[in-house]
Amino acid sequence: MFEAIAFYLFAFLTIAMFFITVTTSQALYALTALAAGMIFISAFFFILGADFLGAVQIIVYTGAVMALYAFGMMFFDTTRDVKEKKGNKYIIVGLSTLAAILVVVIVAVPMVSQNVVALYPAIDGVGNTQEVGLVLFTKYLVPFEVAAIMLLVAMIAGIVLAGKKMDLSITLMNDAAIEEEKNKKVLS
Amino acid sequence: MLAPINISMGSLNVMTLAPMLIPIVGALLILVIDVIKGGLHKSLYVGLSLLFLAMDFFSLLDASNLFAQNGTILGMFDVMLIDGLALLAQFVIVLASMLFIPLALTHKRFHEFSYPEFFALFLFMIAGFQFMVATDNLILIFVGLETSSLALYTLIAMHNRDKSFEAAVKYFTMGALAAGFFSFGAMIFYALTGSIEINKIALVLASNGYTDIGYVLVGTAFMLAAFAFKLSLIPFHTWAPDVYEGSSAPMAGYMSIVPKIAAFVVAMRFFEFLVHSGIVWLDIVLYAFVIVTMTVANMWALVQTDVKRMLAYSSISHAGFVMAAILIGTTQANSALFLYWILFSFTNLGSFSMLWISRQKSIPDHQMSDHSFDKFSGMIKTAPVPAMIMGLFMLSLAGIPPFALFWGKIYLISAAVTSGYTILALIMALNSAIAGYYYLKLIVYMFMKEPVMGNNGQMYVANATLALKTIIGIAAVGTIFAFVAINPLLEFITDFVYNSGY
Amino acid sequence: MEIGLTHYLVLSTILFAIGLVGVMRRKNLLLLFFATEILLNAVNVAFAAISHYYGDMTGQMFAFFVIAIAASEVAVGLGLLIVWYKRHGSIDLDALATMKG
Amino acid sequence: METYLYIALFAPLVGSLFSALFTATPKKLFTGIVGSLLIFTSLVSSTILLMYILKGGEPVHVTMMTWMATGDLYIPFGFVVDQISVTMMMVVTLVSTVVHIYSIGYMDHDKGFNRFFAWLSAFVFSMMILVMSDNYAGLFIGWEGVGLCSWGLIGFWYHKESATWAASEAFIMNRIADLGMLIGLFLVYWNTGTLQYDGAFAAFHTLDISTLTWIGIFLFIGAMGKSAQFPLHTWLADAMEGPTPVSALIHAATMVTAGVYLVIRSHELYSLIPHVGLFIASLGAFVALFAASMALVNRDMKRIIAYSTLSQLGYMFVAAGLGAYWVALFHLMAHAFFKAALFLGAGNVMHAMDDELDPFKMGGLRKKMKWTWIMMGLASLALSGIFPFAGFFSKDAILEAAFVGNHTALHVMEHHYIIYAVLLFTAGLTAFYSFRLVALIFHGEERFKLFGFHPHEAAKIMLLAIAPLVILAIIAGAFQTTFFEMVQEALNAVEYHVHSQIVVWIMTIGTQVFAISMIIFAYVKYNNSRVSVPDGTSRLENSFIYKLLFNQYYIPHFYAEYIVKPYREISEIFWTKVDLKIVDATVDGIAGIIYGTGEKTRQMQSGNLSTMLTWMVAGLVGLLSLAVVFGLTARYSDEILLFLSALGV
Amino acid sequence: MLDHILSLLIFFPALAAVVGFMIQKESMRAYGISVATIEFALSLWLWYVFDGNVSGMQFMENIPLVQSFGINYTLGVDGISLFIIILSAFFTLLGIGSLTDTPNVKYMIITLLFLQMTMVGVFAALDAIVFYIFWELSLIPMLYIIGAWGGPLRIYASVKFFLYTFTGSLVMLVGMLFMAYFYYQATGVWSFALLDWYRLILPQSYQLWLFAAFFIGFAIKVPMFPFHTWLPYAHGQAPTIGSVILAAILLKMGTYAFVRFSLPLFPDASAYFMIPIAILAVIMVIYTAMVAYAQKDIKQVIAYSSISHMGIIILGTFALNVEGISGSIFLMLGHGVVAGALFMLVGVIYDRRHTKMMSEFGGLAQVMPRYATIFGIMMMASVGMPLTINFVGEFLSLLGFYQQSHIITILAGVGIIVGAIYMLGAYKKTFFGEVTNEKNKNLPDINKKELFGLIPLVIVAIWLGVYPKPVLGPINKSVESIVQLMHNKSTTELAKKRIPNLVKPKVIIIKKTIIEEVH
Repeated sequence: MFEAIAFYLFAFLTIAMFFITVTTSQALYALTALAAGMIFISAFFFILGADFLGAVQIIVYTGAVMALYAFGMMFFDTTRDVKEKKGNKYIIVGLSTLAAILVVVIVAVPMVSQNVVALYPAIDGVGNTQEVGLVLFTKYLVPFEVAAIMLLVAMIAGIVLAGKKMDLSITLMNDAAIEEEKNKKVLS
Repeated sequence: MLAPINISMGSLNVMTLAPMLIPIVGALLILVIDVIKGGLHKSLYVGLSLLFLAMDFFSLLDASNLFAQNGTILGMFDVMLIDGLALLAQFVIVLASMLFIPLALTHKRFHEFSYPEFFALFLFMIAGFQFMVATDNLILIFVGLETSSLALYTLIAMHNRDKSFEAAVKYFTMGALAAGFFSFGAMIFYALTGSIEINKIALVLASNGYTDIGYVLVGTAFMLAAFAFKLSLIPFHTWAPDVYEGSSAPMAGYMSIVPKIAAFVVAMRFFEFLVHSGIVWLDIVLYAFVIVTMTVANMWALVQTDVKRMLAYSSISHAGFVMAAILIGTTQANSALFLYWILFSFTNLGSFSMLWISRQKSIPDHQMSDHSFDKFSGMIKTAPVPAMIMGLFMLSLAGIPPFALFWGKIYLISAAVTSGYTILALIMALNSAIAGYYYLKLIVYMFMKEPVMGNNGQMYVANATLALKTIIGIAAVGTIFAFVAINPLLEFITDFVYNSGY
Repeated sequence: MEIGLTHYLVLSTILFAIGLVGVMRRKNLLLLFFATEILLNAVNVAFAAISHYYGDMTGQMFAFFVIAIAASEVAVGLGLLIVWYKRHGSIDLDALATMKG
Repeated sequence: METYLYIALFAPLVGSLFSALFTATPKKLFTGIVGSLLIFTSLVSSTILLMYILKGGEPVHVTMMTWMATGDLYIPFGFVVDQISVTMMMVVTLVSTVVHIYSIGYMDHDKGFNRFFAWLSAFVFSMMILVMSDNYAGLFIGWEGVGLCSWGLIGFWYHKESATWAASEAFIMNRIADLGMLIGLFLVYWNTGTLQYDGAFAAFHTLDISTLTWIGIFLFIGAMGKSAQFPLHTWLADAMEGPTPVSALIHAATMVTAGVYLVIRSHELYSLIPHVGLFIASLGAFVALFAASMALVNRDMKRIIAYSTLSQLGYMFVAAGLGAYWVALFHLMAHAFFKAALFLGAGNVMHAMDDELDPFKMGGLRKKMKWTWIMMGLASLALSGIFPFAGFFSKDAILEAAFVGNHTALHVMEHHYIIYAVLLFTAGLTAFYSFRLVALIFHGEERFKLFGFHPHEAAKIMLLAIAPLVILAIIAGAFQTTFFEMVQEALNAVEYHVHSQIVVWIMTIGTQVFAISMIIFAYVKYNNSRVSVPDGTSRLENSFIYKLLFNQYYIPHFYAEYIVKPYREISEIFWTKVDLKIVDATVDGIAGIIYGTGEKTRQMQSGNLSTMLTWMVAGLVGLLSLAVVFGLTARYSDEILLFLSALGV
Repeated sequence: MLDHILSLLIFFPALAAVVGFMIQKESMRAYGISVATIEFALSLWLWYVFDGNVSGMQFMENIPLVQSFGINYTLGVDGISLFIIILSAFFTLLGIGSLTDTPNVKYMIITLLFLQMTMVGVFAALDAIVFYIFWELSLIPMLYIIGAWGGPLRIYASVKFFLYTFTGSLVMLVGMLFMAYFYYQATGVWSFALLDWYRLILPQSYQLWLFAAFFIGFAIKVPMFPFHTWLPYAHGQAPTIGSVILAAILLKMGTYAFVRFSLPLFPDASAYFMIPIAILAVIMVIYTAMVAYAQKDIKQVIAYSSISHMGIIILGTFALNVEGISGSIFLMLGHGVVAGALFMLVGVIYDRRHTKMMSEFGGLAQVMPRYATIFGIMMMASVGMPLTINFVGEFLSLLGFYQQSHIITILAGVGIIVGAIYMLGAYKKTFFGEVTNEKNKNLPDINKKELFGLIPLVIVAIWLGVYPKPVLGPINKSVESIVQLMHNKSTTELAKKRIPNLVKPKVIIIKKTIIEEVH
């Protein structure tokens, strides 16, 4: 019973928050609603016993991602009202409703097949974090490492793109201009 | 409490990681070199990248020897999967990359190549692709895909002009949406089967006889959407022309080959068992994808005014053409896919390289865009050899025998014929005719029109250096003399594909 | 009332649909990125639920990697936005239409 | 004898090629002389062959080489000199020699002197092939060859629009008939397996009547074209645009008789199908009358003679059609002599009158051109069939044949009184128009003075050249018996015996009286001072009949209006409407649709990111909808089937 | 050397073309002539060593190309292809020799040499894919020739030419792939070798579809009505040399392919489609002749006349008997010589006046008598005058088809009438009459360079008209074997009836028995 109440409560809250995120014309509201929605989602994780995931969700999203976005918003000066797409709103709403309904139609039908075997069963009496660690560093070691590389790539990308390196475009400059800049030691 | 886990290194088959690790190491090395001493010339990085790719290539050779002897190799807790498809795809990826990277050594200077990060990201991207094809675990596929995509977005943006940013943003945004599709699709299949490994999914689905067909279809729909984005199938293709136009020519050529072969391999792994499970819906949908993509992309290519954009649409059309192999799903078709793509990579990289060596920094008034058709008018009079090479690539793309792509085409059409897809075969053939028109358009401009006043032909080779010329030479030779290589190539590919069970 | 897997799947779907709405209607690139985050989060809910009901850790792993991917995307996406913003002083995507046809 | 055969055949070719070498150079007298000499050589050889045959020698048959051989088909260049061909060879070479020599004088001042002899000799060569070939294919070579030369010679003065037009008309009309002939050849081949005369003739006896009828009809269509039978006759009159020697040789003596020759040559065929023969005879009789009627009022000297040729060809066909092949051949020969003489005489007149053709503008020329007058008079008498000239013997035989009627092969005796009557009437008309012409030209007032002409007698060489023809026209009748004996065997010839001797006398004398009275009538009407150049005002000229005849029954008009013009218009429509607007437009249309679709739908690529994302979502939704439809169908397939079966599907 | 003479014939010009890039511009013509002469001499030598009494393939070469897919580089000639190969060498030589003041003559000659490679390749290929390769490759040089040296509409014309034929041949390619697949099904081995395919007997329903697929490819090339509209444009815009080669050789590829592929591979379908195709052929003959008559441009007249003549060739081919097929092959040669010569002749006045409108001319016979003579000879050859080359072919073609259908042959025979109409009409407009146009008064007569190209053609046109045996003999041998093969392979009643069995006794005897029965 408690579970049901919690589910519906958080479901309502998440949907509401995300709805605000995509509909509000105030960027700040959107950001705040998104952050709130993320936290509510972590609540589901806790309900579902995925404690580690819940923690990661809060740390990564609200801690890192939202901070980045907030930083970005300051940079972009998005406090003013956001213009929205005119005209074909019906297409958008129609398409998404249709998509939702279609999926729900099928998803709401209970799955018939019951022979799902857990490949990596949760072990009784072991904390979620430990379980995660166990699977993550055996089976998913390679993906984990690749994810690390992915983050490295993202970091380099972020630095390259947002840093000074992109301020002058060698692509657009002719040879003389490049030489000039080179002498100023701006370019490598 | 958890019992300690004992894992023997031998059972891990760490060697399966070697082909991916090599470029990663290379990338890290480049980063380190840059940290130690900045401002080094790009040729150093080109050289290093080439060397690492060569090593990668040799490790692949090694792996393929193993495969030829022992069959499919699993490694790293069965996450890594080195089978024929993985090897073939990696060969294509690495070879195309080796052909691509010397194109950085242009005569004029361009932004991206001036920074070592470019080469590091490039190598990371290759590793990402390699991971993507060398596994049947959806997580690793996803992570590999994102690694390479994120790197690719950056590489595109690093060309550093408005259009390239626009391209990168578009690609990025749509990629994020596609990532959502992918994860949703994976979720459905996970919900259905409790597994995220393709072969296990296939096993479970087969064992319960596809009872939850609705779920399967929804999951397939999402997966299809995700791959259709990557493979630029209509209507998920909209990024392709803009991104090709926005990025530098060699990057566009590269994008038309490498990400797609990776996606094709994954699609092959994912859809093949579904195709064979007799889901009529999938047949219909794939059929529609193939025909619409081929035909409509061709129609759009007809009306382009810029060569690069035309080539972008033509690449879409080629992807649709090759998608037929997934639909047909026989060994012959799958072999044809690889054959086609290998031949396509030579030709397409060649043609994009030809655009690259004629790239100007400032566009004269009469020219509407970077590579508008009129730029090439009368090229035969002012720069005969480049014109002929360009013409050669166009003919090959159009499927004129005996140039490279013709062989891929007939083998693929033959696969359609063999499997009873008569109408498909005809449509594929007729599409080549439509395609003939726009390839011909460039030839018409180059060979049959008068050159623009004051054009001495220097423009067409302004960017050329020995390295670029070599690459173009290799591509041209590969295009012309493809018929010599078809037989060994075909035997090799068929062997690999067949032994991987596809 | 028992909350089953289906409830979570439906919730996930609804959230996903909200994300799709956002993706389609947002003109501001930053807010558009928000919508893509919603998409991924929606999936994560479902993964965690399936993982829970099947007693299988794989779902959580997937969700974990999805979070990682989302984070990386933010980094690259913001990087791109910054470059664009530096040039154009706007992150309205209507400005991103120089190439067409 | 083979040597003589080859000499007779190839001497003209050599002459032609020799002259052809100088076509682009100014006039060289020696081309004419060499050409004439070579033709004369041919004549001599032919004469030797004739003597040989007359002496009862076996026909000379040679096969020079293979022409076409494929499958079962074998066509050699084979030549045969037998009674029939040697007669034709004699006619051809003799008239040719005369015309060649005459032409040296006639074409004296012409720029195209050398070219003329090249064409003329080429014609003789073609004609020789035609008559000497031992198979239908060879005959066809000559057949087309003479057509070609006729084209070249009618259009000899190519700067004249009328001449070139007439040349094309002649060629095309002949082509129409040639198609019939070609089909005839195909029929012969596929039914007999050969095109050789002897083989085919032997096989004809095994064929059924309907096949033979078709063969006979198609071959005769060929003959109709060459011999200008109705309705393909219009070209002959127009062909008079050519130089007069050409008219004499080709359009009077030789080429036009090729059709008759074909029927005679195929007598083994036609004797098997008398009903076709009867048709040929009827057509011949019709043409005889028809052409003669047009000659009555015409005001063009050459055309009058041309119509008379046409008329005489009709006579020949009557004979040939009724199975009197030897008579036809004999008349052919006789006609060649007097008609050529007549034409050459007309040539003299034209020479004298600066190419004036209207006899009404002449008159009284007998003083200036005595010899020409005599010769033309004699030839006209021969043409009119007055005893004892050649025409009497040959024409009389035809009349008798028509009267008696005979088909040797089937031993059927039929009397064709209608044909006889028509021919008899025509004989009278012939006499009238012949002497109308003579009277208008040579007698009466010297009207030419009004038009400022200064006529003079023709050159000696021309007169001398005509002389042999005139002599032959006079005496040829004497050879009737010899001729009959020669061809008797080859043509299954029989003499025609009217049972009652009295009837014979009545017929002969009656005919003579009729002809002579017509001559006198002609003189009465035209040998007086009242004759003047018609100006279209007289009552006669405005009568319906006169107009009808003068306009050649409006047939050329009909052809121009209802065949030539529609053909041109339809061609135009085919090109501008069908080819460009339908066939080509369809092709371009398909390309246009593809291109247009691309042009229209490219707006999908608006470049706007929102739209692009929407497209992706739309794609997904599309896939999902399909999936749902399909999924539901699959899930509830049992129920749906039940439902459908309940509906009775 | 004899073992590889065909490869030599194919690749010698290509090699020479590549070398040609190094040759200096002024020397290029001499170089081109020498190469073409060598090639022509080689082809004549091929004729010399060719054994006319053998009906099968000679000088076969076989190198595996894609073994696992059954593609082999197989070459060979028989009586059918031998002479077309010689003709193509001949025309290349004449074409290069008579090139007048062409701009960029170097590229023109190089292109021509490449074109020659493809032409010889098409006729020598005995493997479907190799055939296809050369077939498609031949489009490219022609595209370039039309597109680069053509008239004002040259780009439209060349692209139309290319795309049209390309589309058709792609359908044909699908047909080939099906054929290979059926062979694979029957034998378990992939093969594209024609001689292997000859042994395959297909059910009629398959044959019909495959025939249709091949037909589209060939019919567009021929070009048959209603696929012909590219041709007038191509000819109208092409430079003289392009038209010459196009008419003389390239069009023959289509008809040759009918004989080489359609007939022996699908005898039942050939018999089945005989009448519809013959009707198309009749339409080609009459309709295009009428269209030709309506033309104002003398080159268009000849272009349409080509279509008309191709109609007769098609008719002969589908007579399905020895006479018809031999005739059609001979007519291919004949039409090649004659149409080639006529296009060259048109080129002569075009060079002088830069117009091809007949209204601009008139009376040329006075100004240019030699030219008028040669034109006249060729015109007469074109209308099928006996003792010229065309007559032999037309006669045999029509003769052959007469066995199959009387009415259609008669209709097709109308071609000799309408052919004469437009030809004489054009000749009259151009050469006869007074010289009305001031510009024509002082036109120089034909010069030596032009005579170099034309005189040999005149000689050939007459020589083969008078004495076709040296050519007709070998053709006949090979055709007989094809007809016999078709008869043996055919399965349906209809085909057995329409395709004669050469071993059986002659027709005449059957006729006799009928007569005897009647009596």
